Amino acid sequence: MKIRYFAWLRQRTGCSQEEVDPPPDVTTVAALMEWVGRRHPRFAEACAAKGVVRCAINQEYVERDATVAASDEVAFFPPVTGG
Amino acid sequence: MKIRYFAWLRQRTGCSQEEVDPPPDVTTVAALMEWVGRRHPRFAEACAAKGVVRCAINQEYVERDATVAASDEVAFFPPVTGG
Amino acid sequence: MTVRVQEAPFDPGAEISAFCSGDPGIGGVSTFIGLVRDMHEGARVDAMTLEHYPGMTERKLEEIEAEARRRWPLDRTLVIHRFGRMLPGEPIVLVAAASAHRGAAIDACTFLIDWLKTSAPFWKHEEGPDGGRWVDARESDEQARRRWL
Amino acid sequence: MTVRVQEAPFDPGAEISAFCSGDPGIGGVSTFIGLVRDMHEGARVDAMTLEHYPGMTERKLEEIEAEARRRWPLDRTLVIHRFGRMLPGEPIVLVAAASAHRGAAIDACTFLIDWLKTSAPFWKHEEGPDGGRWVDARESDEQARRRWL
Repeated sequence: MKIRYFAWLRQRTGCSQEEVDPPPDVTTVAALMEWVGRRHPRFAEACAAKGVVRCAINQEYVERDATVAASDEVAFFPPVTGG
Repeated sequence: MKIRYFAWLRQRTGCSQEEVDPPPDVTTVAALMEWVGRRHPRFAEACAAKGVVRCAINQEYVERDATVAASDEVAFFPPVTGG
Repeated sequence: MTVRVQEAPFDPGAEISAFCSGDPGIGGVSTFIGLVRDMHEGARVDAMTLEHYPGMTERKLEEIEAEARRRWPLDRTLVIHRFGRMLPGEPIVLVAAASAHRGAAIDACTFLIDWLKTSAPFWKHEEGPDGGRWVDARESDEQARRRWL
Repeated sequence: MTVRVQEAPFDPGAEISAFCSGDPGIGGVSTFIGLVRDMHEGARVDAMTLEHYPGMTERKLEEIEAEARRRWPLDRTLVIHRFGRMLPGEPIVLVAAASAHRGAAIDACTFLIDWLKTSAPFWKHEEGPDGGRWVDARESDEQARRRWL
């Protein structure tokens, strides 16, 4: 599974993307966020603040209950501020 | 008094502006329109149709009951269609 | 704050580039450009002539612009309106509003064109295959104006 | 229907002049230009860097544009959005919508920028006298988006 991090979340994980292989019980975005939080404690801090971490799977916005698969590109980022 | 006509009202009076000297009892826009209608019968026709003839005195929109004076520049025109 | 009423064509892009430049306090610029269409109510339009009331036109446009600046915090405003004869595709009017934030710029620009349409003394005369005709005022323009009352 | 996501600067006026030209069926063109401001919430801004999500950005902008074209009868639409580092006064984004009538052009343009602000994956990082900081999302942008739901 490929995970990408953007903006200040990228600064918290220290990497813009990584290839990971989470255990089989990590099947949802919520579970993946917990698992990633164990790898990157400062990511876990951000997740503790409500509404701050957004997720996309294969470049589509998803909620916490969305299913993740090994072949997915998952992205975590703060609320967007373009325009 | 100077009267100016615009757009198809100008075509009905046959002139774009004229200097006139209406009698002293012509003190309102409504009275002036009647008086002008006697000079220009096709102007009177237009006035018979409701809401079609607009008036400005000294370049400000006015209603039928506004007062006209000999020194005024009065203009008659259809609803505006710019932009 | 600029109002120009002119017979000469203008280049909307060149005007807008100049309008956007030179003030780094501006965060948003909203513009509207009105152009001569080649069709109107199903009939071909070969040319359009805009008659106006010189003097009153400038006065009304300046009033409209002043009203926009009373209502919104604007850094700049611009109104350019042509008169005379023009061909399909040519710009007739450009309105623009600049502000620190986009909401004010967008609302002011919409206000400027809605208000201008119903109070600036211009009259459109179209030439087509069946000769010339004066364009009628549209009720939808009055409705657009009333949104701002 | 055009979406461009690019690092290079662009000239909004040149883009708009081209956008207005060549289709005499267009009666109204509405545009919005967003620019880098030299102040933000009272603090000086020396430069801004826009990070984006390559691929998803283009996809989202194309969805936004397609949605605008579903909602309004548009002849043309244009979205140009920069990424990378830029200085105060530089254009960040241009959206434009062209239609036979002004109401559709204005509403579509406002929709495009409101929707883009809340769904295109861009993140602003500002440099100022106290170093760098990430710009927070604004509740007013969410409110602007909800007008169109």
